[in-house]
Amino acid sequence: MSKWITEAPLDLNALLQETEDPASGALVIFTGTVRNENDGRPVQGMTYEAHTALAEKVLRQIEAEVLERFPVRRCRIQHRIGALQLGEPSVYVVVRAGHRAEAFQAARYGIDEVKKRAPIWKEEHYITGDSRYLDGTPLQPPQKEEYPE
Amino acid sequence: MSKWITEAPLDLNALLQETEDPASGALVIFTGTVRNENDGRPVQGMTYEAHTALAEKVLRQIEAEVLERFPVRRCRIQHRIGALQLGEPSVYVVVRAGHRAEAFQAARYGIDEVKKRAPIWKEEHYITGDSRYLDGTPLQPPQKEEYPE
Amino acid sequence: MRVHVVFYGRLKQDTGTKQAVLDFDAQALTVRDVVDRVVTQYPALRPLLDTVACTIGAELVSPDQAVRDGDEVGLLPPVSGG
Amino acid sequence: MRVHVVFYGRLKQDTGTKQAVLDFDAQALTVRDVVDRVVTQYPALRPLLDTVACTIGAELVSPDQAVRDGDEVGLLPPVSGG
Repeated sequence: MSKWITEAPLDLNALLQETEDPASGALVIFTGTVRNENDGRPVQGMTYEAHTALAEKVLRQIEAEVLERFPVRRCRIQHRIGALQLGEPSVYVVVRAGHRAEAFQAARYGIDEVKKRAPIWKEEHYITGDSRYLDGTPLQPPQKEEYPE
Repeated sequence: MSKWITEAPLDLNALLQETEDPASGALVIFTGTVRNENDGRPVQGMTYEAHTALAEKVLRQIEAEVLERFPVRRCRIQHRIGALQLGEPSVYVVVRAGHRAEAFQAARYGIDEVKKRAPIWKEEHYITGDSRYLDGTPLQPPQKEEYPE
Repeated sequence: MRVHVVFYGRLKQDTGTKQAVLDFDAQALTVRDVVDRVVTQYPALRPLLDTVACTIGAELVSPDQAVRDGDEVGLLPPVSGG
Repeated sequence: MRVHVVFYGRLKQDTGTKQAVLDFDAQALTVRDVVDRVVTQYPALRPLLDTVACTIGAELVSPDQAVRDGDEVGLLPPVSGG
């Protein structure tokens, strides 16, 4: 089980232990869970797929950014891949901070960036038996300057 | 163990089970935990005290308001009282919604209202052996119109 | 009439007690009357009164609220939960 | 030069495969050259190209990035995690 991308069911208690911090007074957790309908169509389950090597790097980057941009003390992000059933958590963003305002902001930033930047795809399976890859956000290629010749 | 105010350690997994909802795709959890310092003074622990009967009513009211004011599907709030050690959770606000924006807003509203309106008091115990009740927000007495003569 | 007064939070420190039992001769009594008596008995509370809220049972009440024999009146300082 | 191409997300459906192995005679190769060949082989990808990102190994790369013999080039459609 990787620290960022895993096929095993996500373990919130493990993430809470991992981020324990006696100097934090606020903890905000965001979780995405598989919904039973989307755009009016009854959903049976969801398959998540990742470009695992890049996804791990991106989630680590987002964790580091959260700690850099907000006055928070801990940030862990974990995303599950594979076949998920209704109600199962697909992603956790855990933030601990001295106080609540920054914990909320940082957790919101974390999940927003995951959705925009992590190379992960959802295939939605309907109770009618068919399935569909959900539309998403195009990844931005790196800026030319990052690769000087 | 009351659903809103309890002396027993808070049980997040129980709250998650209680709020399970296959139509929700987003879950936001806020937790307050006991910090090891405040205003620069090393803290050893915290005692929480409540006007239990009123506090239960207020937490239930806030849960109902959250469901009324935001397009969210589940809201549970639980506050612990008694002697808490460093790092222990004092309060949980759990919100489930279709999508994340409203889940974040609703959880933030919930904890803000708890801090303003729940008749609960913190006494901070310092490693130096002394203790202090923390300053807080005065409760508003009911408006006259609510008690017609 | 007998009224039970309960002190919460720092008011326990300010009064040195958790509760008090007060007896009144009056036929009619309001929360304000009870608070006046409490302050006479515990003058340390006087500077705090502006920020103290009152309950009867599980209800927040205004100073004009009638108090009945046997009621429990709570005095609640500013709250700091969370 | 031999390049391994991996399709992610809906691109697997659009191409009907998870990966392809492409051989090139050229001495120098860019990501753009690889993508051009992929589109020739899988014309269904052409209308999607504007929103497809490319990787070599664990790196997002620009179309000008050089590709070496044995590289694995990923084609990534818009992402929908969370």
